[in-house]
Amino acid sequence: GGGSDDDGGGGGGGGGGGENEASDIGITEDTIKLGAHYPLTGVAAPGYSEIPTGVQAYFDWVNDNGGVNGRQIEYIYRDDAYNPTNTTQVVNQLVLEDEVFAIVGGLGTPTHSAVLDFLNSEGVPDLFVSSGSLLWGDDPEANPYTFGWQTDYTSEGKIIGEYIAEEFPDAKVGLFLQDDDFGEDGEEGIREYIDDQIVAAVRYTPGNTNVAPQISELQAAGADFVVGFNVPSYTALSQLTALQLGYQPEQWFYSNVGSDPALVGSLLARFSQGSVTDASLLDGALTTGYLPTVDQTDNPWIQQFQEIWEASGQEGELTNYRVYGMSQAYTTVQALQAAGQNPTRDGIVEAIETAGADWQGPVFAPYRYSADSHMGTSGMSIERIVGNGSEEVQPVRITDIGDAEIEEFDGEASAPPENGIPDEESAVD
Amino acid sequence: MGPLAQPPPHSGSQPSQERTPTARLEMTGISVSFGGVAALSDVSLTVEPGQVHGLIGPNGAGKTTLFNVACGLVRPSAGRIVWRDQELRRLKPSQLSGLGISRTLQGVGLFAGLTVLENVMIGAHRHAKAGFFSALLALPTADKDDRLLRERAQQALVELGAESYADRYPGSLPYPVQKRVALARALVAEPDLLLLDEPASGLSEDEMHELGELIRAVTTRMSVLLVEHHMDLVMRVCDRITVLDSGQQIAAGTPAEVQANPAVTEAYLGDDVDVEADAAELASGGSNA
Amino acid sequence: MQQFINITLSGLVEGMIYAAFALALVLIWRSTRIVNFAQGAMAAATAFIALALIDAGQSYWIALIVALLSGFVLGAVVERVVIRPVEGGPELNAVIVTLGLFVAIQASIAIIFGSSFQSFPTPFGVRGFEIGDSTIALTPTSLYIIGSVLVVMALLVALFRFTRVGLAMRASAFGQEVARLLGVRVGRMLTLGWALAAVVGSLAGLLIAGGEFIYPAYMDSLIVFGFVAAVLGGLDSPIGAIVGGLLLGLALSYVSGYIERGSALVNVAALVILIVVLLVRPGGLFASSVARRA
Amino acid sequence: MSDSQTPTSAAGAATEEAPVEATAAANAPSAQAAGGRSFLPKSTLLRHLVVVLLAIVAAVVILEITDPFTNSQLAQLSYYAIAAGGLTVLTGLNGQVSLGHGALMAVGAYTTALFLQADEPVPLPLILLVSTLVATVVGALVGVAAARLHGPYLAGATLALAVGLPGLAIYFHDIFGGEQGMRVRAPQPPDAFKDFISFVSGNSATGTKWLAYVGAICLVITYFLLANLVRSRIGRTWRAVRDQDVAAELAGINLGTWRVLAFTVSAAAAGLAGGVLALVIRLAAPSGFTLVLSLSLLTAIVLGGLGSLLGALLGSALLVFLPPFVTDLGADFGLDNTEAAQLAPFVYGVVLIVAMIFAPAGFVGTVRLRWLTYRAKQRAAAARSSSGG
Amino acid sequence: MPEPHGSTAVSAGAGSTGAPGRSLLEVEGLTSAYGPVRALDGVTLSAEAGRITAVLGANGAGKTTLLRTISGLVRPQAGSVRLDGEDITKAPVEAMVGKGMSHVPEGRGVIAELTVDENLRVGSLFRGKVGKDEFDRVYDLFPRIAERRNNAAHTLSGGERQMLVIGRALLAQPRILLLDEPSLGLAPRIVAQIFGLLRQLVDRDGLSVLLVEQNARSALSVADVGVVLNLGKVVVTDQARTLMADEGLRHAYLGF
Ligand SMILES: Nc1ncnc2c1ncn2[C@@H]1O[C@H](COP(=O)(O)OP(=O)(O)OP(=O)(O)O)[C@@H](O)[C@H]1O
Ligand SMILES: Nc1ncnc2c1ncn2[C@@H]1O[C@H](COP(=O)(O)OP(=O)(O)OP(=O)(O)O)[C@@H](O)[C@H]1O
Ligand SMILES: CC(C)C[C@H](N)C(=O)O
Ligand SMILES: [Mg+2]
Ligand SMILES: [Mg+2]
Repeated sequence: GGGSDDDGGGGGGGGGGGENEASDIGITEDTIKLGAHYPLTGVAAPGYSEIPTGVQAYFDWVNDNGGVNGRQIEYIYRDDAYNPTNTTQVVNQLVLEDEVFAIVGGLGTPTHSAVLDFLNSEGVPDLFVSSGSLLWGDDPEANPYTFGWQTDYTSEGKIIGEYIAEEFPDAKVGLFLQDDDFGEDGEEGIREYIDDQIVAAVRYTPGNTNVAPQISELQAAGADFVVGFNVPSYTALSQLTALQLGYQPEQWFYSNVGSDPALVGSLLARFSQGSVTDASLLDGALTTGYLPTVDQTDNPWIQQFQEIWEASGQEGELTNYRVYGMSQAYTTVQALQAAGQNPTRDGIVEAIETAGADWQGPVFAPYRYSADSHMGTSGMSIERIVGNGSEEVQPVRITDIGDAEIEEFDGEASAPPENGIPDEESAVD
Repeated sequence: MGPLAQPPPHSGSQPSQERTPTARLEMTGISVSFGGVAALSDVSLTVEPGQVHGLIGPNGAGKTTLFNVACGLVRPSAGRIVWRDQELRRLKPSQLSGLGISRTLQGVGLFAGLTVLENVMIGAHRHAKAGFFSALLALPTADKDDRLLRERAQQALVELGAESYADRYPGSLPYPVQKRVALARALVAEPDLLLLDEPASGLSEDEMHELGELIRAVTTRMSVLLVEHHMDLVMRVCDRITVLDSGQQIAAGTPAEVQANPAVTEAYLGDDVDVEADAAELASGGSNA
Repeated sequence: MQQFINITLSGLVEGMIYAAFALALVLIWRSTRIVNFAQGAMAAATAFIALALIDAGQSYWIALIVALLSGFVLGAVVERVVIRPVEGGPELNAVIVTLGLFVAIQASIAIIFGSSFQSFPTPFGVRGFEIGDSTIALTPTSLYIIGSVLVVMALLVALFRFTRVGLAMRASAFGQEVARLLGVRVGRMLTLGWALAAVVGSLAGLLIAGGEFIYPAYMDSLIVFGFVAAVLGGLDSPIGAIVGGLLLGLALSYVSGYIERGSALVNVAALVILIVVLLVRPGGLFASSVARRA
Repeated sequence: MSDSQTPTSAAGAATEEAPVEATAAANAPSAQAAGGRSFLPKSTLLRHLVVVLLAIVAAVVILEITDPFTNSQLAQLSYYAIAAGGLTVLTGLNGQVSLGHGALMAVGAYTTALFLQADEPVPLPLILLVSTLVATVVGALVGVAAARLHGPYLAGATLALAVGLPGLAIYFHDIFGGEQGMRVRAPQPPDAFKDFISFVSGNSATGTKWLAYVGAICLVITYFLLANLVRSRIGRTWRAVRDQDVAAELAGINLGTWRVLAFTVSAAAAGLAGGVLALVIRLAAPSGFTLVLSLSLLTAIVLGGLGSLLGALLGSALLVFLPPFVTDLGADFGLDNTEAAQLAPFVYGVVLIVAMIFAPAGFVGTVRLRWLTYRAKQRAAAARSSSGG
Repeated sequence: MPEPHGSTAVSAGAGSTGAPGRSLLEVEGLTSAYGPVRALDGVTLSAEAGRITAVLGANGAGKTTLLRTISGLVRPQAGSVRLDGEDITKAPVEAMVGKGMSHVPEGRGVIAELTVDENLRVGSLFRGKVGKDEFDRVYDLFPRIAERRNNAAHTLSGGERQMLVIGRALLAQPRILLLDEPSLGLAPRIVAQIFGLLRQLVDRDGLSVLLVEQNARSALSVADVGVVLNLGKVVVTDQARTLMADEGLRHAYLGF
């Protein structure tokens, strides 16, 4: 029953239990139009271009099961080639020409920055940005329509820092950082806990493929514990370069973005054809997690997503990028449900602020959504890569930006609902 | 028959045409070498005001190189250039037209993407007054300036009988027409000294004759330094001649003196008997070089 | 000290890869006076072909040979079909055509092979050699790279300096009409030049791919550094390409290693080096004599 | 060219009075033919002002009859076209290839972003003017280095510029925001603008529309100034330097000065374009100024017709309108979004190739060549009939 | 068909092609145009073996176009070109030199970036391996360029370039030589030397020459036959001697 969500936000336009109406731009009696921008071509396309296929698969699934409040989701994603100029253009097109109800999951920090003001000044809900930058959530007053989704990089850094401080108090830590706000935010979080343990912080610029200078600096500084805030291809490069240099720190730790074991593992598998016979270079490396990964084949969410992926009939395997996309789509459906039978743009924002903190789903930790914060999920587990999979070494801990404490998350891991579609009750729980 | 034969119109709109030339070019002890090979060694010549000075010599003797020195395109390793009683040091080609010197290139060197008229207008570059900002804003001064340049250029084309080609592009014009345009471009600057590098190549005898008259005619306004391989033209128009061979000056004097000089005949003019023997010997594969 | 050695060695290896790519550019420049912006995309296409073979169970060497051969064919076809019609036309038109090719080929790769990361094997080890008890940043794979590039350079120098085909290629590049009048089969020479360049480019593509991820745009950054290396050396000189590549590789490695946050300055450094060199020698380090102007 | 002293042009297919094909579009004579029987005013200024007036009317009409998205596309078109206009002067008229104009746009964009950061920013026209000036200074410096370089060496140096200069923004991230860039707060439309729009069309004066107008105004001003230059002695001199540098030098033209001047002028245009870009996309970030941008500008001017401002405008329009068109077309044919997105670059690449093969002089150049050929034919026919068979 | 090559170096390879008088090159009804401009209008002429045929005419008469059409650089709109009976109208430019036809283009067609020596080698590429002595004989003929054999051709003076292209054409050992204004920019002594040499090769080895000259007087003095073009049409064909003597004709078409 759609009526139940009125108390979830009062945004539901024409509201209670009645007819479906074209309650706002992008909403008709039987459709909801959503838009997104991703790098589908160019240097950033590998990996990231898989995310919207996951989103699409999930929406298809929802549509096949009756849609949201009887409305089918029309999902349009456009290519920005990871170039903010293009992002502006395609988002203009989505908003002004396609007339989408909301943008969901727009990817990338510089790219999405370019449309942040536009979306907020036009009053277009800008949901669940695919990036861990603080920009999307920490200032709801400035950007009332924008919501983050994944764990921000500072919180991730804090959780990593605390873990190292407790478990490896004597480690000499080296940081391997992407030279942008991703690396910066992560570094800031880590330093809150282990500033004195850090012996070197080196930075690489994406596109510059020779990281030997950086790795040898870590080596020279005597770092025996390396934490990387880097993208996946630089995980591979850093491993390869360390191998070249005979550099063997006791422990590698890659942030969530850079550690896709399935992906990096495939690289290492190739080496076994050469004279390197190690089963896996990454074996034993630590990483963080806020979502289940495809290697966890007995995770019920992964099983559910697998089923959804296969049902969608798209090419390719289920990958972690697709899991990421499906999870975002899941949250989106939760938000749409919360917005009521006849959602409005303002209504959905209010609904997320009111109900979002209680949503459950594939993400491990609760969202921080409220009127004061639009930050996404708050916590991460720490995992060890074993073979092509991973095992948990520290359960989910949650925190927030600034000097918020880190606490253990005492909630239960949620199980997917029947059908994999959030039941509306969960929204108002 | 050709338009070159027309006497140059001394139109009143160009007052500078009436003055008598006074400028003298003196080159003394010029030496140039390219990677060890001496192209010019210790060459001197003086072009007197209002005179036509011929520069002849076998191919590769260094004539064009000497021109290049006079134009600042090649820097000599030794020697002095004095122009209007002032030594030209560190001469740059672009200063040339400001100094009142114009030069044609061996070949034609026209601007393929400019009409004939525009080509000649470029030659009048130094007479332009309106600057960048009046052009940027299309101020009337720029228009007026351009009109003046255009008139000058048209006049020069008329003088050389090429006015009917004014709005054509040079690429497709017959070679002699192109040469005339190139000459017009050099003359429109109203130089005191004109350097002509093989102006007659590719011309028929009649046209060459007309060219000769034109060269004589311009001496009322300027002096001319002429490189040419057509001896009848050279002998007809030159007041003095310098002969180069392998970068050395081997003779100098009036046309008659030079013509009578056996060294010149030997090195440059040649005579039939010699040549036949030469060719016969070469063709039979013999060698003495 | 060890850090210095490692930074130097890794710069050398990186430089050799630039050099390989620069060699391909030099080859096309020498044979057709065109700068081929599609070089990287063409190389990437052959790398994907090689990968498909490897995935189908073929050995690296078979895949390498097939990739080089397909590079040859690709280069020849490209020249015949799309470059030929613009040859002899305005210089920029050929540049635009190669840009168009670059975009179209890259898109085709994405359409055919997908645009995800795929890892590419290397036939030799990727572990640095050990000297005493320290490891240096030189691996069997780097030796393979250095060796291959030097061999290619030697072959190119020999081709241009000692063979009749080399002379015919240069004549065709510099004076098409004259060469034709002299009986040189200019069309064939141009095609051959492109085909050979595509082979060299393809080799560069496979060398850089070894042990890393490939994806349709993986050669993009190499276009810039390969081109800069070629220009540094003087576009006409194969030896210049090697020297330019090494110089650039080393310099960038030092900048990245010894300047705080130097990695961000790498592109800037490439610009500065190039400008400084060109200001002193506008035709590159190994430029032939300055043209006579009049 | 194999022989610098070749007397006759080897241009194979040149028609009787067409200039070299490469720059066919550029070579509209600067001097009005003597007896020009034109109904347009004789004064260049008046003539160009008439065109400006028509352009303004056209711009208002177009912006008011099109939908908001098209408005935003037109805003995008304006900054491409401004930059392309400057580049076509440099490359088409003066023969210097620049693969680095994206970097000069970045200079303008960052300047605008910096000035708009202030709490009380100075008026927009002033900001854009300063952006133009800063880019002009940088352009002049680059031009000094570039003036000595030719062909691929110039291409290489400017290519390095394209990737190098934005690198500075990453290095000095405290000032320029690093990879993430600087967000730009686009100024709000002034009230006068709102009144104007409601007076003209009754449409609502949105931020998007305001930016489209800002872009259009900048575009018209830029093209007016550039057209003045092109038609003047300055343009003529640039073309002379391009065609035959030695002869130009002997005519008293200092090659270096004129090359630097051309670079500076086109850098000014690029700077203004960058400022407009920053306003329109509301961001100045390195990833907005990749090599792709510089190369796109080059393709735009060649495709449109090298050296022609109209060509630059048309080429820019292709850049703006073709990719979304193809993507939508692909989607209409049932491709999924990813496939449709990959189709756009493919089609774009193919269009470039095909255009160069079949219209080597670009759009405007091809039309002009056709026209000249036609006229020459007429003239030849007339000559034949008058000379009597 | 491959040609026999003469044993002497700087000599035509066509000693065997038969007696003077047989026409080696036949041009019939040749019409060529650049866009709307018709440069050749139904030109018919023949060049006989062992003869020098001079093509004369005012500027723009179409002389250069004639040579370019014969060697295939310009494709005719109508008409045919036959070499020794074989129709070569549509043969590719590259094939001409193999058939025994060498074309020295107007304007010093050196390949500027190659050295003098390389320029010569390119000229002999099609013949396979060519002995060093043949090169030496070209250098003997033109000592000026011998001194510069390892210099890039762009450093040469105008006349030196002309020597280089003529020497290069001779290295191809042609049966018929098409020369476009060979005297352009050459010192009188060299002009005389080259014309003398041509005469020699023609008389002794049966080389045929199609000589285009602006300088009609000197061309007629060396030629056997003269063909006068005007506005793309042949106006007169006659013995050189006769043309020389015809004052009216000289004034009307030859400019002297
Ligand atoms: N830049 C250069 N590098 C090397 N050698 C050069 C250069 N310029 C000229 N030379 C040489 O210097 C000599 C003189 O050349 P120059 O062009 O002055 O001769 P010239 O007298 O004009 O001959 P011509 O009558 O054939 O035009 C020639 O042998 C030429 O090869
Ligand atoms: N590339 C070209 N494009 C257009 N027209 C041309 C071209 N080349 C020659 N023409 C024209 O064709 C006609 C014949 O030219 P051609 O060069 O054959 O004459 P020519 O007898 O060799 O003259 P010259 O004595 O000047 O060398 C002339 O009217 C010329 O303007
Ligand atoms: C997680 C990723 C999709 C985000 C990306 N690395 C960015 O911050 O730009
Ligand atoms: Mg000379
Ligand atoms: Mg001719």
